Amino acid sequence: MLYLYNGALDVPKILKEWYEQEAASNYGAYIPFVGTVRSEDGIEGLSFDIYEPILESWFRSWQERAKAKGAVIKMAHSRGDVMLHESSYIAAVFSPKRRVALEFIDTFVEDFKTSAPIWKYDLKNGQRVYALERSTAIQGSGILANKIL
Amino acid sequence: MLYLYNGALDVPKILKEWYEQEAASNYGAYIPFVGTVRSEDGIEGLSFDIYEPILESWFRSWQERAKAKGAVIKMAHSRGDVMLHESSYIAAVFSPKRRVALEFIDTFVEDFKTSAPIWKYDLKNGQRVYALERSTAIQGSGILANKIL
Amino acid sequence: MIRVEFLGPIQKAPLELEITNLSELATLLQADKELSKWLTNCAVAVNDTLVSSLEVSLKDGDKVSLLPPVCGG
Amino acid sequence: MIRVEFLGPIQKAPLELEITNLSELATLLQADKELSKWLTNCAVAVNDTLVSSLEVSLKDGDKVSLLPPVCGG
Repeated sequence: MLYLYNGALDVPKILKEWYEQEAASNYGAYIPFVGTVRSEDGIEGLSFDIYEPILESWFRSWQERAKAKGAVIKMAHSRGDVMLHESSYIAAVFSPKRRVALEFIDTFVEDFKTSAPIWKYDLKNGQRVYALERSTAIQGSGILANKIL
Repeated sequence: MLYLYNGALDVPKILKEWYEQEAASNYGAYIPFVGTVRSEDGIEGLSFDIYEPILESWFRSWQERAKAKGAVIKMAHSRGDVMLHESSYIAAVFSPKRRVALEFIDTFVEDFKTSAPIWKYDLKNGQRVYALERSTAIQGSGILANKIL
Repeated sequence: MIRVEFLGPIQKAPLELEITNLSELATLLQADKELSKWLTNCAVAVNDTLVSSLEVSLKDGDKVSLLPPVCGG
Repeated sequence: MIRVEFLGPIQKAPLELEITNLSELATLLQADKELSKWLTNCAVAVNDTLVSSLEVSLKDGDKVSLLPPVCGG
């Protein structure tokens, strides 16, 4: 239930597939979150690097958290270039009742932003520029800068 | 941006249409909420009555709240019968940034549940039974029961 | 003439009444045994706008709607 | 031999080092002028599991990864 694609996501197709996958699972609420590349600061698009082994273990831990609440989580993300007004990210929660789904999608998306090992680059003037100022250091970062006694 | 349908919603089609409607609007976040009929207490489905004039004015007030935050809200709902595992409700928020969208979909859906003039009936043994115990009195209810001096 | 409509699950035909305010309507409806169970949990709209008190006067052609507890979704 | 990988935007080829713990790695990397700017905001994983302190011993074949600040979505 973690899907990685090269380039932009086919959002209608993915939303349809996920809806149909769970059509008979008796979930009352389905909440997708779709992230789309915005025109900002003259960028032509974004580009993404993903470190899959840690993304997969991070996602597995969220699947377990979802399961403990009777819910299911799915996620799709792009590798490489995604141009303006194309989409690079979908996360979705299914749960029996709405409160769990509404709270879960929020905490999932926020943790995704600060923990998932994905690096974003602006595509600008033909260059691929790391978006450092919009990035977040993973919790626990900096230990290699400790003074060694 | 309020769509009422007779019977179940075609969820993939609606999610696709809304996504495409805003494809060039430069929103970074799109969050639909999809409500699906669950098998519970032996029901065969649900049925809905809608009072459209007040639903429309309630929805317009939410469109204005969305606009004030730079967001857009869309909603679809079924009239009449919707059977098990079919969907009766979709609400969706588009906004430039994710926080507004995550918070807006939550407050919108909760207000919808307690304010939108829609009545739900269980379809059970061929009967249409008002779901009183799952319903919420609209804020300000009860004034006609006041003692008149 | 004021038209009074009962929405959703309230199984009652509309009324046409000669009244001038909501207090008069309350008095009339409270006398209706079948309706009185609905009054404590119904919201009231005048010409499709919800009102929060009985201090509302009515004029010829106005519409009053009773909205029982809701559950969309 | 320990393999050290630099992920995402850190433009540096992997290293193969004879070290036995993360403190030794810290000492080595702090001496690298080009890398030192990354160290304060990089997370560290050993065999693809994030670690939160330098009190980690390493054995032959282990992989250490440096993860700079992230921004998915």
